[in-house]
Amino acid sequence: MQVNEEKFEPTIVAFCCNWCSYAGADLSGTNRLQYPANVKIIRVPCSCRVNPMFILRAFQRGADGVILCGCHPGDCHYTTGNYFTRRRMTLLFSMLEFLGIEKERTRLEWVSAAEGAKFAATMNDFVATVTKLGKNRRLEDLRCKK
Amino acid sequence: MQKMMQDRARELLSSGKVDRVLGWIEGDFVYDVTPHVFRENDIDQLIYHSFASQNLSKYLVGETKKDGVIAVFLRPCDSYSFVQLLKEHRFDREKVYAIAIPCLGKVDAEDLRAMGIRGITGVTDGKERIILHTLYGDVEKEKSEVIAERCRKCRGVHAPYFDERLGEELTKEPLTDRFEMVEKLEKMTAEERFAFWQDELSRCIRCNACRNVCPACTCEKCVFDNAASGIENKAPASSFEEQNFHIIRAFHVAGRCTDCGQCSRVCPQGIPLHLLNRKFIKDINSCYGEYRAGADLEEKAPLNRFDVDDCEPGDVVGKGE
Amino acid sequence: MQRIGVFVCWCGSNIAATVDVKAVAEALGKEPGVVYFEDYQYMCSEEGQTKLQNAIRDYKLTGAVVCSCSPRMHEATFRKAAAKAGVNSFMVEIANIREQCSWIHKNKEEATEKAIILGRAAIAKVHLNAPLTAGESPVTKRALVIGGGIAGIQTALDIADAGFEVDIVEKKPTIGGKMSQIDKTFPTLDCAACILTPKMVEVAQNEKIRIFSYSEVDKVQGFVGNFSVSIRRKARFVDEVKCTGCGLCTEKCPQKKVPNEFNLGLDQRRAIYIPFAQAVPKVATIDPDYCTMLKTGKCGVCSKICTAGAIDYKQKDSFIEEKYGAIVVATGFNPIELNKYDEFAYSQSPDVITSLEFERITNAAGPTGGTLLRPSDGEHPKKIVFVQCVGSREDGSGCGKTYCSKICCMYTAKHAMLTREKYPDTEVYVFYIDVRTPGKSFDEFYRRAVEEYGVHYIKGMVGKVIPQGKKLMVRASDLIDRKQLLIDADLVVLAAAIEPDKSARPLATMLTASMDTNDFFTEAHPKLRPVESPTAGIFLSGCCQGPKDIPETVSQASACAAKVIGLLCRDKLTGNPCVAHSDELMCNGCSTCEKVCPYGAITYQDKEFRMPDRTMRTRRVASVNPAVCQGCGACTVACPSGAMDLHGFSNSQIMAEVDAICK
Amino acid sequence: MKKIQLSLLPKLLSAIAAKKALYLPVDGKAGADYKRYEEGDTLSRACRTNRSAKDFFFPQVEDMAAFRVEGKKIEIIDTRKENEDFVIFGVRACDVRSFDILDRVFLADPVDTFYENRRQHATVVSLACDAPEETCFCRQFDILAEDPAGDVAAWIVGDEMYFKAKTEKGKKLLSSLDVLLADGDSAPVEKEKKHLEAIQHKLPISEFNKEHFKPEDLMEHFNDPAWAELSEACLGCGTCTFVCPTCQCFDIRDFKTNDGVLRYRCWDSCMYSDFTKMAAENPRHTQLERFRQRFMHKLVYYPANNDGIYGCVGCGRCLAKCPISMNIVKVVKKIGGKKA
Amino acid sequence: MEQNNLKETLLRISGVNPRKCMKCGKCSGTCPSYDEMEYHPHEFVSMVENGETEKLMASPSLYRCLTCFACVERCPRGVQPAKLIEAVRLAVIRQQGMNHLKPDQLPDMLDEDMPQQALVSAMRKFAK
Repeated sequence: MQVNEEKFEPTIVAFCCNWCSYAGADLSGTNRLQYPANVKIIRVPCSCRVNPMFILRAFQRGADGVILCGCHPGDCHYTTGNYFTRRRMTLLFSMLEFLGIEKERTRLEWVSAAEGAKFAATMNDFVATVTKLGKNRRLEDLRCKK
Repeated sequence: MQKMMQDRARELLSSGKVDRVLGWIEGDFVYDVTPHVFRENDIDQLIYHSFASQNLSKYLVGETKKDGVIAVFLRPCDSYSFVQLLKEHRFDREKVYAIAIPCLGKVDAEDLRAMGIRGITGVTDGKERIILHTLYGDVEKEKSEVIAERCRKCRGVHAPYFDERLGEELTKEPLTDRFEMVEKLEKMTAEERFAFWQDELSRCIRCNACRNVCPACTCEKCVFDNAASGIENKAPASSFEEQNFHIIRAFHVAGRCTDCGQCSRVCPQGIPLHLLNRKFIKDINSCYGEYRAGADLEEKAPLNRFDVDDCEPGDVVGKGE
Repeated sequence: MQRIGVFVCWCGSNIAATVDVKAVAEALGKEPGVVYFEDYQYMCSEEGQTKLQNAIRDYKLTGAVVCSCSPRMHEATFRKAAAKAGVNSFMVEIANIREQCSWIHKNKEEATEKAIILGRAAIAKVHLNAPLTAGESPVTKRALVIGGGIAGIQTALDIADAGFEVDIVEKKPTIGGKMSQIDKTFPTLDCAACILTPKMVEVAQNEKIRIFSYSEVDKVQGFVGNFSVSIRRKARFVDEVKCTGCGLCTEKCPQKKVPNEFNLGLDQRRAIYIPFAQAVPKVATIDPDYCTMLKTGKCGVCSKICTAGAIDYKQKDSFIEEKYGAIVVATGFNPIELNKYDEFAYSQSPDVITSLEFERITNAAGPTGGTLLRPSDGEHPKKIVFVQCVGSREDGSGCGKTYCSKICCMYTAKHAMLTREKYPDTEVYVFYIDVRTPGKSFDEFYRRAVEEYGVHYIKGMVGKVIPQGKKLMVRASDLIDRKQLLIDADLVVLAAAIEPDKSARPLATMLTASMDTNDFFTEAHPKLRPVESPTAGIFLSGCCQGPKDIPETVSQASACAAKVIGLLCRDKLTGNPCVAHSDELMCNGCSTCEKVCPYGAITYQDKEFRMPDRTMRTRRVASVNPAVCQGCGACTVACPSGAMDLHGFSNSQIMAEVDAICK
Repeated sequence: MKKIQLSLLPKLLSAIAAKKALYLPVDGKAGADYKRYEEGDTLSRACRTNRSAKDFFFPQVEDMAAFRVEGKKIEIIDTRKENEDFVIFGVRACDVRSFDILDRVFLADPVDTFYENRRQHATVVSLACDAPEETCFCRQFDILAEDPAGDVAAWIVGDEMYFKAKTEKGKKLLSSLDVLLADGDSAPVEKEKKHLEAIQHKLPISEFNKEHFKPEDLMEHFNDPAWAELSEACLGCGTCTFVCPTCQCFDIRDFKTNDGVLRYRCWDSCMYSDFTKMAAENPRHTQLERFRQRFMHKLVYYPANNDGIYGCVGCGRCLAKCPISMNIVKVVKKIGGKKA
Repeated sequence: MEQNNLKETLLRISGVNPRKCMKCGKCSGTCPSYDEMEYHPHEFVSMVENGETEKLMASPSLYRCLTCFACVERCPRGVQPAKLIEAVRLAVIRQQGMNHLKPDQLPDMLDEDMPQQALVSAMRKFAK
């Protein structure tokens, strides 16, 4: 993505669980609810599949924001996956913030298969927040651009 | 204490109850202490004083692969690592004879050097005071002035999974609140924190001392050494790599770290790595209830369990500022 | 290096209107590894699929990327088509450029650029894909039903009817469960025994069903289709085969002072006993806690009088090992302990009883022979107070339950109605918070109790019961009339909350089936898979899953049987190939993955490995049972060394997608 | 011999920095380390920096080439560039010697051009040690801490700093600073040298004898059973090798960038289990073999190939930094001590 | 607005969440002063929830509560009506001059048999 002075277009990676959030994203498409093209979705079986390594990897490779979406607590297709996700991400996000990474760059949201509108609204809000924040400088790896 | 330990070790060896004894041995300097496996012939050289700093529990992973029973001396902090390793099936309990020993707090030669105490040749330990014999004469200090950061927060209580106790259990009040520095950092702005950690982590030379000394890091093959993991790396080739290594390292021991402080002790660059671990411990305690890794053999680690009404990341992140 | 084909679908104008499909196909055609690209109007059509198959053959493709609608839509279609052309299904990836691109963006340039990126991510993933084959495992065509109440009985009968063998394990000496203790059933008021006992006999006579009464499950190993279970047959000191059930011993046994648990301790039985006349199996059991012979070695009366020679004082617990394809949990419920409810004086007065005790008192086979008499003095009570919701619907801080026990409203109405019918001179009060009667003919039943039988329904809770002489002073509020009442009752009946049987928790651990905080088993899905546990091969029948009345229990039991039959019908189980697997050379055996696995799919074994220095070393390593694993991936993140990975969504695949997106 | 008042040292440093990049040891949060001079930085008096000075010529990470992949095309990009001229100020005698040892590796045929480039552009200003640590043992390797090598040698005597150019490069540097420097008498320096030498003889690690490590004893040392005991506590971290001024092993690795590959080299450590790992397997399976490799290299293999010069400079960093306090001194005493 | 503020204050002082009430009436069924009251424990709870605090504050029922805590003890939902009543009383007292008990009333109330402590606690409870 080109960075120009007029408008900064952030790169956003969204990890969506197959059963709820990915379906929610599909629904927001079916309902033609707009959200910026900056968001690119990666499908995972469950939010608990998302390793902190993936999130850091995204930042390293030039992502400006990473959002993780899963089924609402209690609704996990695998019964308990998202509870583990919640603990892991709470700790990880808190650690990133502790290292001085802007806390707005990471987010965990619960989006059900029926919440197409919520998915679009969440993405709109997240893109706006990250855009305001500007380019990810603190966790990028300059070598990637060589 | 040292005499008591030597005697007991000799007794255990000669009775055939154990075949080897894991303890500490001194080198050229009093602080030049190395973990050592003793047998009957060299047990006289076993030492125990303020510079016996290494956590011995991790050596059991390798030592129990050998034949015979090994006795190990466990200071309070080591005993938690011991239990944590046991909990993760990292060594064979049958092959270990664990002896709990009291600890009055350890002293790091580098700290003393920074205080201007140099040329140390010997030490006399007391409960409250310590006398350091140096080339330039004796220096007497309050123990609380000189003991290492990791020992300041110690309560001196063993995790109750040892075979016998030598000496008495010394319970003590921590000299410092171990989360003080973490809280101080939390109160900073993100910019300040980033600057702080950049300054610290940029010194990292990725020697892996922190990882290799850590009793929680006992992977057969670390992700950072494994080309297939996708994050393998040998050098802090960019500021991202520096951060990535330390975040993942701390994350992998989150809920398993016993806060023994060895990582910071061994860092040749003096990076306060324990702060990362403590941040996790602090978050775990405040979000999921007090938890001490290695205190209990059965209790599930915080990241291996959950509550249906756990807090959301948003409830925690951003609350410091 | 893979040979990848890229197929960009127009989806009519759905995609093509906002995404320049030609540009996407061309851009992706330049990616390394891509040897063929094409765009077409409807990839999912017969024609489109043929294009995919032809390209696979003509260009010797090893993998394909279809840029089209959501994989939730047509992933299966394209995978099947590819498989037919000889490429493993799992070598096909979908780039979702409709729902997640063309439909949500208006700007064509932007949407095209995004579609290319999504395509690149899919290509990056395919590069790392490997052919996957689902594992197969055989199915043992026998089911185990744990619990012999009405739920277990119904499930067993239905399964046996389909021609499969079923074993029932019941911890009591007889099957029948709670229903055998009940007098009449609502809302039809037919006699419980009359409808239950024929079923019990049917079970006993069914050749496909074996009953292990007075037995418990001791150990469970294995997985769906292949459980191996160890059943402990507790010593009953009577040879089940020899005993004819004549009952002579139960009359001659000199030890008469044993509280009769079948009548909830309201009367006494002998040390050797048959719980009730219609027990199945009808075999005597010696209670080792009371038998003089077993305790002191002196007596032996039963042995002397037993003509069949069935008594065996030396009998020991024995174990049966059996293999099962499916396990049904039907462990049922119990009323909660009421000792802590001081205000209701349950432990102070024998005339404050639970509803189940009331059932026994009114049951013709019960301690009073069916006449309603007070336990304290055997007098006929003239004024009866029923209290509902005792221990149900509480806030969870006390000794009660947070849930509604569901059956109390109806059985209380039943009790009230029956009392009024049999003893019209008795005044009956029912204190309620709400009367909940959803169910066929339920509300009509309740209204009949009020309108035809004149039961006093009072909205309000009883605050205190004070035993005073022969009376029980009941202080309660009438919320509608705004007054406080003080009723001098003769009998107080408490509708105690029901809770899962205490044996359920350890059983759940054995089965690695999950439970909620109330110890009810959780369903695989609360709406869509209500009779299955998330652990494959474990099914739920009756109150072990939540409070239920008899009709609901029976229908769930049959539903459960249908699910079991569906499983046992199959000769082989084909798993989902996207499961976790552990790299044994890297695994530490630390057990972290096992702790987060919701399915109990991970076990550990000590294996010998040849180390680099040519020595052999035994190491504890994790192994995933692909038949049980559902592929959530929780273990892959829990594993610090990365030894645990997930087929189809591997660390390297996801990272490759990340890389492609962030470029 | 030139001299300057210590109080004028900042002026001198600015003057150097105005012409060339200047690096000098500065006290930091946790000990001294080299850094690029900025106005206000003061020269650390610590006798030892955390990291050695080898970084200047053999940095931990160094890009070698890049490959850009576009579609199916690959383009090779040369990342080499001419290094700027720079001065390292205040290098201790041990570290100065380490440059010689590295030179023998990197400047021998085939010449390592990355190293050579840096070496050519550097001027080394060494500094005599006035307060060695008890862990110092450079004298055991015939290094004179009181009279360091380098392009310019420096001494601090009282409140004056003396300089003596030892090479052409050094002379050039000093002459370019002529305005700030005064002529000095060599007598105070000579006196100081004597004093410093006397201190060094008092250091505790003076009795070990490296002379037992002769190439002809190779097999005997190699098979010494004592290695097992020495290495048993070794954690296999790379601390000793990374703080060591003479360890020169590196690994060449590829980093996947967004549009290609970046090939770089970075320090490697013989203590690591994947060191010199080849396609089939690893020649050294156990920590014992790896541990032995490191010390045999420093004490036997290197001198055997380099006119008897040992691969250790006695800087003492490994003594101070090893997590388990295992170090070359203990090895020399244990393995070599037997012969005496 | 006023009403709302008052309600919030009451809830804050008492720490009671009236929404937890399921209107079972066990509190009223257990209350020894029920017959003396115009409004009863369960009604206190719903009146506060409905914002009818003025009416409640004006009612003498407030002072019929013995603070025996039977309602608190037995409430199956942990609502704690007695604490709410206590809070309402406190709210009344906090309004200037609204003390239920005034020192000059005391002489009339003096009774030989009444323990001194009763007076002291009455003053504590009903006056400020």
